[in-house]
Amino acid sequence: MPESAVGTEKDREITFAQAVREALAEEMRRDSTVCIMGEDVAEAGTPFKVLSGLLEEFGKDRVIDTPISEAGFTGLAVGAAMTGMRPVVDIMFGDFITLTMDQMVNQAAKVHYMSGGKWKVPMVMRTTLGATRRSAAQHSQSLHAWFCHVPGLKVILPSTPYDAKGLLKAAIRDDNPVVFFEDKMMYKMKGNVPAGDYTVPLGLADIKRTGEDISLIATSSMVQVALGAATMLEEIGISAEVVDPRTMWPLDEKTLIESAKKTSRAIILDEGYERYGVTAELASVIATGAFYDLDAPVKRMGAMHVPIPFSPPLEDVTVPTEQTVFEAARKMCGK
Amino acid sequence: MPESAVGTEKDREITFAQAVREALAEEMRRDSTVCIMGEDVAEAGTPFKVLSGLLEEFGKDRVIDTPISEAGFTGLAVGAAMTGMRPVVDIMFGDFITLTMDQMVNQAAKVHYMSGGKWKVPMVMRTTLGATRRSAAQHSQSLHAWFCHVPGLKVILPSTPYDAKGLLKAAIRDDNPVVFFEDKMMYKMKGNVPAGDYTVPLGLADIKRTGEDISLIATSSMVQVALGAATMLEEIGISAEVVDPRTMWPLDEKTLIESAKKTSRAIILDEGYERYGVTAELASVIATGAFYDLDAPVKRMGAMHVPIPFSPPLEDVTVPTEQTVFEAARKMCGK
Amino acid sequence: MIPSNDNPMTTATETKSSQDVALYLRMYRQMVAIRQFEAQVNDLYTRALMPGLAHLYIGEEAIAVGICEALERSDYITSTHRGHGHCLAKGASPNLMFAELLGKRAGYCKGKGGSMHIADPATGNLGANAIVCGSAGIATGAAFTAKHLKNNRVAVCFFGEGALGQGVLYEVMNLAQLFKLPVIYVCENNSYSEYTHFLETTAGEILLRATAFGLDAEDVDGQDVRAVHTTAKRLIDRARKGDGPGFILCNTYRYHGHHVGDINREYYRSKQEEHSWKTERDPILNLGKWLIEQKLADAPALELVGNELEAEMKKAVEFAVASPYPDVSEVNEDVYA
Amino acid sequence: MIPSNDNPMTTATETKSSQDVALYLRMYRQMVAIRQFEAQVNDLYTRALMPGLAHLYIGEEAIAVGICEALERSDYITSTHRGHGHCLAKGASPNLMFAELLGKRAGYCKGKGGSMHIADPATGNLGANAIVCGSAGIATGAAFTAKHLKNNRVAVCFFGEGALGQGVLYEVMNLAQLFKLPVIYVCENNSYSEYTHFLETTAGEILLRATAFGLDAEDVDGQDVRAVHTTAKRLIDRARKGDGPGFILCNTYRYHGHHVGDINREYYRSKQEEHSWKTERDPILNLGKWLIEQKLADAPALELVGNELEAEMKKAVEFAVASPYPDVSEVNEDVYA
Ligand SMILES: Cc1ncc(C[n+]2csc(CCOP(=O)(O)OP(=O)(O)O)c2C)c(N)n1
Ligand SMILES: Cc1ncc(C[n+]2csc(CCOP(=O)(O)OP(=O)(O)O)c2C)c(N)n1
Ligand SMILES: [Mg+2]
Ligand SMILES: [Mg+2]
Repeated sequence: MPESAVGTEKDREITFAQAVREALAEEMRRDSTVCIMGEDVAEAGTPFKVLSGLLEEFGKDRVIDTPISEAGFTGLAVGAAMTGMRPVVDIMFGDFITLTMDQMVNQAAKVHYMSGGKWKVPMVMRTTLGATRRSAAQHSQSLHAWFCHVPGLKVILPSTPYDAKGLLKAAIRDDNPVVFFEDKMMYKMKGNVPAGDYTVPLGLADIKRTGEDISLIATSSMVQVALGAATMLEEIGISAEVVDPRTMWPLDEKTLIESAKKTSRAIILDEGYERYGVTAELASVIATGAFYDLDAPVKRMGAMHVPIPFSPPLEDVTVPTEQTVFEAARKMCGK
Repeated sequence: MPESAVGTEKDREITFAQAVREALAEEMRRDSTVCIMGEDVAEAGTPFKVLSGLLEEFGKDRVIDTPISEAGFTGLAVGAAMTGMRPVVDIMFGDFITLTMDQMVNQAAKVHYMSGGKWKVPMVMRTTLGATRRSAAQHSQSLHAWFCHVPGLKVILPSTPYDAKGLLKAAIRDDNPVVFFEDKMMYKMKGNVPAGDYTVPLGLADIKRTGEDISLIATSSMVQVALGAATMLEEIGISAEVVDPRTMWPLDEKTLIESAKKTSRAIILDEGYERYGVTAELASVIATGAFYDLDAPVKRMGAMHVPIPFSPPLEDVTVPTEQTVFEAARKMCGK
Repeated sequence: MIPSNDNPMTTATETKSSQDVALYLRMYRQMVAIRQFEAQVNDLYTRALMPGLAHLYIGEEAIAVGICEALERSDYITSTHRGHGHCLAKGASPNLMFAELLGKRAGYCKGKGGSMHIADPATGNLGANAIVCGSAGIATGAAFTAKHLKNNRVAVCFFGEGALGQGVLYEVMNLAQLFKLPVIYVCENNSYSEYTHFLETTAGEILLRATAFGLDAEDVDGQDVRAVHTTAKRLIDRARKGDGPGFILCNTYRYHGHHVGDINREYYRSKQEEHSWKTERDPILNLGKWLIEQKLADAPALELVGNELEAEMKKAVEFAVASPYPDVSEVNEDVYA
Repeated sequence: MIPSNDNPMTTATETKSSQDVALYLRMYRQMVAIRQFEAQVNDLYTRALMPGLAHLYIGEEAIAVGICEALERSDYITSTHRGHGHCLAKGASPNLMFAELLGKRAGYCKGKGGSMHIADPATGNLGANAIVCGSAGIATGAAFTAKHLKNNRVAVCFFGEGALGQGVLYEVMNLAQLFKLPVIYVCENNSYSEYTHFLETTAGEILLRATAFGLDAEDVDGQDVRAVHTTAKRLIDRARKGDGPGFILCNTYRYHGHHVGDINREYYRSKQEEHSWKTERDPILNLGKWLIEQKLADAPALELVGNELEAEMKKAVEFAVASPYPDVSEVNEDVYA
C-alpha cells in the first residue's frame, strides 16, 4: 500500500524511494492517463523496489512490464504522449539511456518544435545515476549532461525526498519531455515530506544551507556530500553555502550567480564525468555571471575521467567525497 | 582514382573531402586490416561523395555497404577492432550517433579499461556535424560534446584539409576508439595538403592566426568563421588570435590558456548546442587557467538552444557567423 | 483529402457497387494529386526555389492512397523522409504543404519542419520523420493510446524497406503484439535505400521478420491500389477489433532519384529497369486502364482529373511562393510547450 | 579448461569411441567445476566478502560446457552478466576469476571489471558484458575478423532470452547472414529475465526470429549436455566452413535468484517449479546417471570429481581472498591504450 495513505501528520519522514512512489501514486490517482512502463516495474516494483505496491493499486494496464527494449518502449511512450497519455518511462540504470538517445533526442525533444508547436510530448523518463555500488563501468554512470545539452528536454536532479516528490509531480504535469535522475544511493535516505499534494516548480534552485565564505553548488547526491563538507568546514571557521540547482534545465542561473557573488568563491559538485559535463556548464555560468566578484577560479569536482572501476578502493577515489570537497574548499579559502 | 595519385608537387591544393579520402586510401594501402563500413559507402562513395573511388581500388571486402543499422555495424566494428582489424565506421549524419551511443560508450570506450588493459579497440568513427544546409532538426546537429564527455574515447574536429588528412591518419593508427567529426559544409573547401605520408598528433592545438587583443578559440568550421571575423576586426584595429584545439580529447589546455593569458580576452566558438557543451568546457578551462589575466568573462558562442529549424531565415540565426563573432569581439574589446 | 470536385466517371457497370466505384475514382484522383504535387516539387527544386532537398513519392502513390482510404480521418499515420504522399493521402492541404516545403510561416509547421517533418493533428498525421524507422515507436505509442483510451483508432506506420535494418522496428513489433495494439506496419519496398539495392542489405525473408513476432503479415503488389486497399482494410479492421497488429509488405518502385538531386542513377540501377516499371507497372496508368475497361470512366474524364489537379497544384505553389517567411523572432518559440 | 586430473571412469562400453567417452567425462567434470565455482561465489556473498552482486549460472552448466567443448581454444566467445560458466568452460582459471570477483589486482582485469566483465585474450574470451545483448555486436565483429583474416576461427555469442528484446540483435544477425560470418548466437532461455517470465515479454516464436534472417537455427534441451554439444558441433563446423551463422535456442533454468541477493522468489515463480527442474532436469545428475547406466563411470568416481573440484575451488577462493587490492594509483591506468 502506498505510503501516502499512511497519514497526514506534519513532520512525516519517508524515504526518497517512498517519495518517488508517492508522487507517482498521487498523480496516477489524479489523472488516468498517467501510466508507468519499464522492465520489472510491475510485480517486482523495480529491482530497487521503488514502485512496490503500484501494480496492486493501479493494475497491469497502467503499471506495465516491458521487454528489455529501452529504445522500443521509450519510442512507444513518445507516441503515447503525443496522443493523450502521460507515460512515465522507467530506465533501470542511467547507463542504459545510451539505448534511448535517438528516441529522446531526435524524437521526443524535437516533435514540438518540428511540428511548429502542434504536437506535444508530455512524458517523463525516470532513471538513475551514481557510482560506489560496486557495479562497475556499465552500471555506475551519471550521464545526465547529455540530456542537458539537448534543447526540447528538461532535466531534473532531485537531492531530497521533499524535492523528489514535488519535482516529479511537476514533471508529470509538464507538457514537455522531462528526464528525472534519481541517485541509486539515495533511495533509503529519509526526509520530511508532506503527505498531500504539492509541486516544486522546475527552474528554481534551492539554497540548502546558507553561508558566507564559499558556495558549494551541488547536484543530486552531491548535495549531501556538500552538506557534510560544510559541517566539517564550519569546524575550521569556514562558512559554506550549499546551493542545489535542482533542475539542470531550466537552470536557475540567477540564484547560483548571486550565491557566488556573495561568497566570492565557488566549487561545483556533480557525479557525472567532470570533463565536458555539468560542472563545466555551471562553472562557466558562474565564472561569467560573477566575474567581477570571484576571488578564485571556480573549482570543478566531478567523476574522474575513467570508466568506473569495480574494485572498491579504486571506485572510491573516482567521485568527490566530503573529505575531498572539504580539502578543496579549505585550500580555496586559504586556510 | 584517389587524388593522392595525382602528384607530389609541393603546393598542391585539394578539397577537404579529397584530403579525407586520401588519408583513408593511404592507410588502407599501408595496412590491410583497415576497412571501411557504412551506408552507401561503396558504389555511391557516401552521399557526400567523400569516398568515391575507394571501392574501385580496395574492393568490396574492404569498402563495405551496410544495412541502415548504425548500432549493429558500429558494434560489429568494436568486435572487429578487438580481434585484429582497424575498422573505420561511417555514420552519414552526426545526428545518427544517437543510435550508436550504447556501442560507443558502454562498449568501445570501456573495453580496454574493463579488461584491465587486455583488449584494445582501435577503431575510428567518421561522422559529420554542422547546420545551415536546410536539412532541419534531425540532420543538422553537432553532437560531439557527448563523446567528449566519455572517458575512453578520443574526439577530433579537423578544420582544414591539411589537418583532416593528418589527423585522420593518426586516428586510424591510434589504438583507441576515436571519433572524427567532419563539417558537411567544409567538404568543398580547398587547402594545401602534402601528397605523401604525414600525421598530425592528437592533443596539439594549432594557432591558425596570431593576434594580440583577443583569442577566438574555434572548432571545426567555426575556425573559418573566426578567421573571417578576425579579418573584419583587423580593419577596426583589433588583432585577433585564432586558436583551433583540433582534438577535443585529448585537449591541449596549455595552448588555449597561453593564448587567453596573452590577449586577456577569449571567445569560444563551436557549432554544438551552446548549453552543456563544448563551449562550456573550453570556457571553464580558460576561466580557470587564465583567471588572473582575463579582462572580461570568457564569451561562449554555440548553437542556439533550439532544435535546428528548416526555414532559412530562422536557421541562419541559430549558429555563430562572422558578423556575430565580429560584433561580440568588438564589444568585448570596448570598441 | 483532395476534394473530389466533379465526378469524372461516365458509366458504371452493374457488378460494382456504387460505393466501390466511388472509392476507385477517389483513389484514382488521389494518386494523381500526389503525382502532380510531386511534379511541382521537382519543378521548385529545378527552379532553385526550394531550400534543401526533397524525396519524391512518384511511382509509389498506390500505397499511401490504398491504405489511407481504408482509414478514418481520426486514425493516425506516421510517415518518412519520402512522406508527401502519405500526408496528402491522409488529407493534407497542398497549400500548407508547399508553404512548409518552402519554409514559410503559413506552412504546416510554421516553416520549422520542412519537407521531412510535415505534421498535422487535424488529419491524424503524427509527422513525417527524417530518421529512418524513427516513427515506428511513435506509431506504436499512438496505438497504445488508442487501446488505453478505447477510442477505436488505428495507427499506420509507413516506412521504406531500409528501415528493416533498424533494430527498434523489431522491438516495437514485439511490444505491439504483446499488447495487441491496433497498429499496422507498412513496408514500402522500392528495392533501394538511397543507392543500395535491398538484396545487399536484407537477409532472409522480409515477411517472416514480422510473422516471427506473431504479427499478421501479408505482401501485396504495391502498384495495384485496389489490392493494397483490400489487404489494408482486412488488417485495419482486424486491428481495430482488438486482434492485434499487422504488417503489409508492398512491393513498389520510386521513379525518380533518392532525392531531387539524384539525377545520374546508372551506377546503381539501369534505365531499362526504370523504364519497365514506369511503363508496365504504373499504378495510375494501370488503374486508369482498368477503369476504362470496366467502363467506370473514359479517357477524357481521366485526363480532366490530371488537368484539374495540375492546375490546383500550381495554384498551391503560387500561394506558397507568395507567402512570407516566419519572423526571425519566432526562432525560439515552440521549443517548449 | 579445468585440468582433468585423474581419469575418474572405470569401464567403458565398446559402443562408444574412446574419444566420445573422454568428451563425456570432460564435460561432466567441467559442469561440476562450474557448479562448485558458483557455490563458492554464493558463499562469498553470504559471508559478505564479495563487493557488489553476482549472477549464478547454477542449473545452466550444460550449455556453456556443451558449446565450449565444441570450440577450439583460439575461437572466440562473448558472455553476459551471468558469465562465470562461459568463462570457465572456455578455459578460465578459477584463481584469476575469484581474484577478479573480489576486485583484486591479480584478477583477470586487475580488479577493474569484476564479476560482469571477465575477459581473457588467452582463452578467446572477448568479455562478459553487463549490458543485456551488449556483446552481440562484438561477437559478430570477431567473426568478421575471422572471415577477413581467414584465420579459421568461430565466435560464439551467449545471451539470455531477455536479450531478444534488444533490437541490435536483429541488426547483427542480418549483418552476419549477409556477410556469411562464422558466428553462433546461443540463446539461453531460462524463462526469466530478472523477475519477469519470458512469455510476458516475448511474442511469436523465438526460433523464427533467427530463421527470418536466414540463419540456421535449432532448439535443443539445454539441460542435456550431449545434445547441446551435438547441435553446437554441427552449427560450428558449418560456420567454420563458411556456410554462415547459426542460432541455438537452449531451454534451461537458473536454480538461484536473478542475482545472489534475490532470495524470496515466490512472487514471480513457484518453489514447485524450481524443485522439479532441480530434481528432474539437472544436467549434472542426469549426465551422471547416464554415465553410470552406460558403465562409463561409477558413483564413487563421480563423487570424487565433486570433491576434488570443491577442494580446488576453495583453494582458489583462498588465493583470491589473500591477494591484494590494486594500488589506488592504478585507477587511471588502462583508460587509453
Ligand atoms: C537512422 C538513419 N540512418 C540513415 C539515414 C540516411 N537515409 C535517409 S533515407 C535513407 C534510405 C532509406 O531507404 P528506405 O527506407 O528504403 O526508404 P526510401 O528512401 O527507399 O523510400 C537513408 C539511409 C537516416 N535518415 N536515418
Ligand atoms: C540494456 C539493459 N537493460 C536492462 C538491464 C538490467 N538487467 C540485467 S540482467 C537483466 C535480465 C536479463 O535476462 P536474460 O537475458 O534472460 O538473462 P538471465 O539473467 O536470465 O541469464 C536485466 C533486465 C541491463 N543490464 N541491460
Ligand atoms: Mg527503399
Ligand atoms: Mg533469462
